Amino acid sequence: MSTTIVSLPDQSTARIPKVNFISKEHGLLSWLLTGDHKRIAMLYLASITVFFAIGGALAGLIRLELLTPQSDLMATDTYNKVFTMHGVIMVFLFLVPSVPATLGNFLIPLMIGAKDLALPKINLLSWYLYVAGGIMVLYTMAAGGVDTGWTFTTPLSTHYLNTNVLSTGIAVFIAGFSSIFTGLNFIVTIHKMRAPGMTWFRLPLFVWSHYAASILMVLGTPVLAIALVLVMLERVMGIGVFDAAKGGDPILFQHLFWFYSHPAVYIMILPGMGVISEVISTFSRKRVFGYTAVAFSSVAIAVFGFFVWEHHMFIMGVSTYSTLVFSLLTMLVAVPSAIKIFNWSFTLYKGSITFETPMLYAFGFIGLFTIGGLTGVFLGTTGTDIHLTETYFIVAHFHFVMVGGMLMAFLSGIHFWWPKMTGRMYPEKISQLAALITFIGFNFTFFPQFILGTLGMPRRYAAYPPEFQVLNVFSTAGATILGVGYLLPILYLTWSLRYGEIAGNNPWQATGLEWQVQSPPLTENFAEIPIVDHDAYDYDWLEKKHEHEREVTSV
Amino acid sequence: MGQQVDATGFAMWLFLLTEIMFFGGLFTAYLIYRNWYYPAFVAGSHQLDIIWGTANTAVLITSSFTMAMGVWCAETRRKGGLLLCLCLTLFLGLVFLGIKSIEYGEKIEKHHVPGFHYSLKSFTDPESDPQIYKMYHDKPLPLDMARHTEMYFGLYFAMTGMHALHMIIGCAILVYMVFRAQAGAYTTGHVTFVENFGLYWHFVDIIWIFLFPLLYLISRHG
Amino acid sequence: MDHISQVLWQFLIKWLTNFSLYPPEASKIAPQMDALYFFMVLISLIGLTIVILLVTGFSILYSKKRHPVAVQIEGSTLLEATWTIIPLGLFLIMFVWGSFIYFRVYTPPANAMNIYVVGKQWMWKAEHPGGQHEINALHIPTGRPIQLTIISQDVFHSFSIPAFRVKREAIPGRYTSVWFEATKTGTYHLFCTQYCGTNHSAMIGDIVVLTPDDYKKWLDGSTSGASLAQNGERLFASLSCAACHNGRPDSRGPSLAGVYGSKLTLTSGQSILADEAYLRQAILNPSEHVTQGYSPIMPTYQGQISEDGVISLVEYIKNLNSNDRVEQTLNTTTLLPEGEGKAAAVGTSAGQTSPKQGMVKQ
Amino acid sequence: MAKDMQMNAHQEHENEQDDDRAALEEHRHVVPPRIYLIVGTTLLIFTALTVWASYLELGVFNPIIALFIACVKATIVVLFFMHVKYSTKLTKLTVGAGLFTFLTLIGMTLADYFTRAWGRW
Repeated sequence: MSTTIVSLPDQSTARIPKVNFISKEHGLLSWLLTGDHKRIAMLYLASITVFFAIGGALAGLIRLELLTPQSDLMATDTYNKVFTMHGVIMVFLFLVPSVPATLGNFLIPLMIGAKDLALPKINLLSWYLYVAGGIMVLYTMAAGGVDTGWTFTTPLSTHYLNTNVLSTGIAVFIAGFSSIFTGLNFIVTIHKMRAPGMTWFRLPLFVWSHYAASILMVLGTPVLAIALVLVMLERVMGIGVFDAAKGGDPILFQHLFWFYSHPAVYIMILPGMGVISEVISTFSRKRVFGYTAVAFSSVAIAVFGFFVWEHHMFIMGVSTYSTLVFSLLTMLVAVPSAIKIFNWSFTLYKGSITFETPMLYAFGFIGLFTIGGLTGVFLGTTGTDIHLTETYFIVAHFHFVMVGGMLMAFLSGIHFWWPKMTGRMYPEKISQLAALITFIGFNFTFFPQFILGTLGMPRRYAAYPPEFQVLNVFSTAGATILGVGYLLPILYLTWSLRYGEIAGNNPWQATGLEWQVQSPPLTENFAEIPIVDHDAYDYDWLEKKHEHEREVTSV
Repeated sequence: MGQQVDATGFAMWLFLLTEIMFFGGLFTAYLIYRNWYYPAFVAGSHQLDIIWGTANTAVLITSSFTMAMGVWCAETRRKGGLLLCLCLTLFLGLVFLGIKSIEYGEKIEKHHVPGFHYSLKSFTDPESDPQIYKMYHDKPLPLDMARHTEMYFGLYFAMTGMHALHMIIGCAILVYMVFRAQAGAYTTGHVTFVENFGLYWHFVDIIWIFLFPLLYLISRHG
Repeated sequence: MDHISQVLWQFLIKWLTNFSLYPPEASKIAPQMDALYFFMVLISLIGLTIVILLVTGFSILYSKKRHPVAVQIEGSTLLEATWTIIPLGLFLIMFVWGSFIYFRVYTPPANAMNIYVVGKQWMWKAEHPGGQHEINALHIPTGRPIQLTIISQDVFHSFSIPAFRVKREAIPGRYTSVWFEATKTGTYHLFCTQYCGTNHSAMIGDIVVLTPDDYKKWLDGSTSGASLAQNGERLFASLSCAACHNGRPDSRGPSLAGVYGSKLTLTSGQSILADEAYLRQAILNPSEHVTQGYSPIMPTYQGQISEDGVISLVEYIKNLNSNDRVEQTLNTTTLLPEGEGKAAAVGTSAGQTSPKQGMVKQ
Repeated sequence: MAKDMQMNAHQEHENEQDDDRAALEEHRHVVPPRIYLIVGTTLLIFTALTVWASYLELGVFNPIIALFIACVKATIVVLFFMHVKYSTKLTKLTVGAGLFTFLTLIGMTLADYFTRAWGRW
């Protein structure tokens, strides 16, 4: 019995379909003016890769600086600018759009049996807004950077810095609208464009989790926008809303900022959870354990996600009584994540598991996200939060969730749908190696930071007491390994664009509608709108379909 | 179910949700500071001209009415009526902006724009402002409270400014629509655009419906 | 090769000598917080182990080689209920336990010794009641609850002592407080943990915990003359506060003797506890804090007194038990030539220098 | 739900033929101008009412009345001018979700501000 489910067409005769969304039209303009969700997804993929590389390079600089206790590689204000730009780029230009704008954009219409998103022009507009935001960020960097931290804490950002706060604010504002339009488009598409027979409970979980994330994008992002507008007005006019000297309350900014930025972490992680559901089901040949529970836990995370933002402010002098409420609600929002983890684990039970690269990344996700999620409870508990917040513990926690969780999910998804997007396979062996390197490098980088944080090392420090050096050296060493882990996929995926094996329609024998069409798909996705008569992850249905096809061809 | 709301209409509603949340941040700030600095907010509010404010509310409500009529004209394929309604809406929108700019002008004259040589004179010494003193006989505010009127005007400019910005965008789209309507674009059954714009315009009206009592009508009794 | 091994050797030595998993427990609250922390670590480890066992176990048992055909299972309400309710229960335990600790850390006991801390870019200034000032250091005795009343002069800072497991943000324009009782002598780290600009990472210092005897010696050795309250008294006189707040039956302001810790009713009908934060607000924004029965005639001192000045005044008012000395100062200020007392209260520039002079004199 | 599906399928075909689409749009509920006129007049009357009420000395009820009237006006606009009264459940749900999140933002932020003094008297 083979240990793989990969079924590729005969390489000597197989060809990439002549007519597909890539070959349909040629020339730069045909890409820049396209309304095709798949082309826009490719545009997004290219642009977020650029920003991920920039953000990653900045992360490398941070780790290099922290190799020694003194601030010797760069001056403290340079260091401050570097970590600020790292945060701004990674959060607003990479994590928020990563899975939704690339994989979500590419797959949601395919998965629900639609020809495109509901509003193709708005989709293109959101890419242009993203690029505009990105260019503003690049301008900020060229003009000398900004050192507010990605959290724009007032009154530091409003009155005490004369770096490029305005241009960064505008950049984030614009990128925020890009995210709003993506979310809006998804919600409308999922409501209005499902193929006949594609009921809500036949939707793949990937679609459910994107739906939940989209709600957060639409309702949360504008609050960040207004908070930034007020920061800019404060800087330009001095309207006093966040200025203690004029009677304003700087904590109000924290409320408005975290009202978005806490749900934002769910915007980042929910689409990743959707990827994991697809991958685990496919490579264990089994329906996701407790489909409804996983679907509703996404929605529960989205809803509860709006009620917990104050847990970022427990030590900031907010009312002790309101911290009780917010801490309790934080405990509640942790539960749906726990449900998901166990449901994924039990999806493996009595499955028939193979270990291709996407599955390896998914395993990485489960392990790292479990750690990330559990350490989140440390920070949501008011008592331990006092000691652990604002230290490297929190840095480690959100990197476990965002990098260990989200980035693993992103890479898992990219590998999983790469054959669908490009029509070619990535090289399996080297990519498995890359997954392993990433996992090891990641743990080396961020696990020591939990101990550093418990020991009390504050975040955003360019220089630190010498007794923390050993663990920092470990962390920097790990970051080097991690860097290799991220560089490899960029290289071999680019290589595979030309030299990869022809994938055929359904190399993974997966059940989603996207796998039943040619790779890469037609511009209009489906030659004929499918009529859906089976649940998601119905492997019996796939088996019967294959049998039917064999009969037809043999006759 | 009865009605078929098409995708763009639904999208427009979702966009309006983001707008609600956008203004939500401003309303939150307003409520907190009004609660903290009530006397300053009363004194600041007295500086606003209730005639202009009421007139503007009426203008905007009327423009909402003409816009609704415009949608009806489009639905019933009345080209002339649609053109008239759109032009009226545009005109009323511009009247609103005109009145708003007169009000802003007054504030600039009196140095009530935060951050730009803000003057406390009207609040620490209300009798120096006889026109308003005549109406409300405000007691002079202690200096510390008077300073917080700057917060009131900060919020006033942020809230009405954001609202006016939405009006300006609306007027620009109206101009475009007038030209398209003249070419007969919306009276052949394709009313979606007009309808969606109507939703936007009414939403801007709703924001004003709240801004008016919150900013103009704080304790008007003398 | 030789070189590398030496580096590695040093590295190992460093690792072995400095390695610890958590900072020293030097306060009363630290073991309590650590108990919760290790409880949570334990639960996390159990949870993580279960997940790892499930994933690897199933991966081995049901790999395609061993288990070529998957068995389709819909789900199990019982199992799902189990892993909803058990984590929820555990999280709720953590919530309740954590909330107790949180309330303890941020509710100072009544008998705590109060030290004021002012944060500014990029230093910490601590002011002991006796008037001893320290920059980027804090000397405290063991065995005595100590309350820190913290404020920032500019941006957010955060006063963090990992060894005590306490941390509190310094907020511009508002007092916050935290308390602890040190148990072990020694020198511990003080960090600013809220990012506050260019030299954020230089805003560090030492917490020096002394035995009560040593602390007394240190206090005596570093006294700079006037205590905070004495300073406050001087400021009180120079700002002519006593002209109204003198306890006479016909005075225009309420008597301040014994006001600290009492419950006041304001003109707005609101009842409020006169603590440090209230006293500060009443000096800077008096019209919002007028005691019932008085009219809002007090001028604001915002921008005229430095944070240190406010602290001295607050400390003075806190310790004011009778109006006898107020009467005295009242008599002396009336003897003073007209201008001097007033100058501080009126002109901003004059007002800003005058309290500082008061500080220099001590 | 199934009906919804059919409609969507229906709509897909619509895209191809313009006239069909126009015909579909004809089916939408057309609100007669009479109602618009009544609504517009009501709104103007309420505006006058709220201005008049603000001149009365009602203490704590002044802002309550002002906000109540504003809410009534807004509801009327949403229901009639914006056709929500005649719209699908989905639209109603959308409006409800927006309102809910809006109130969450305001309510839970204010919860912090109003309880800061608790336990300190």
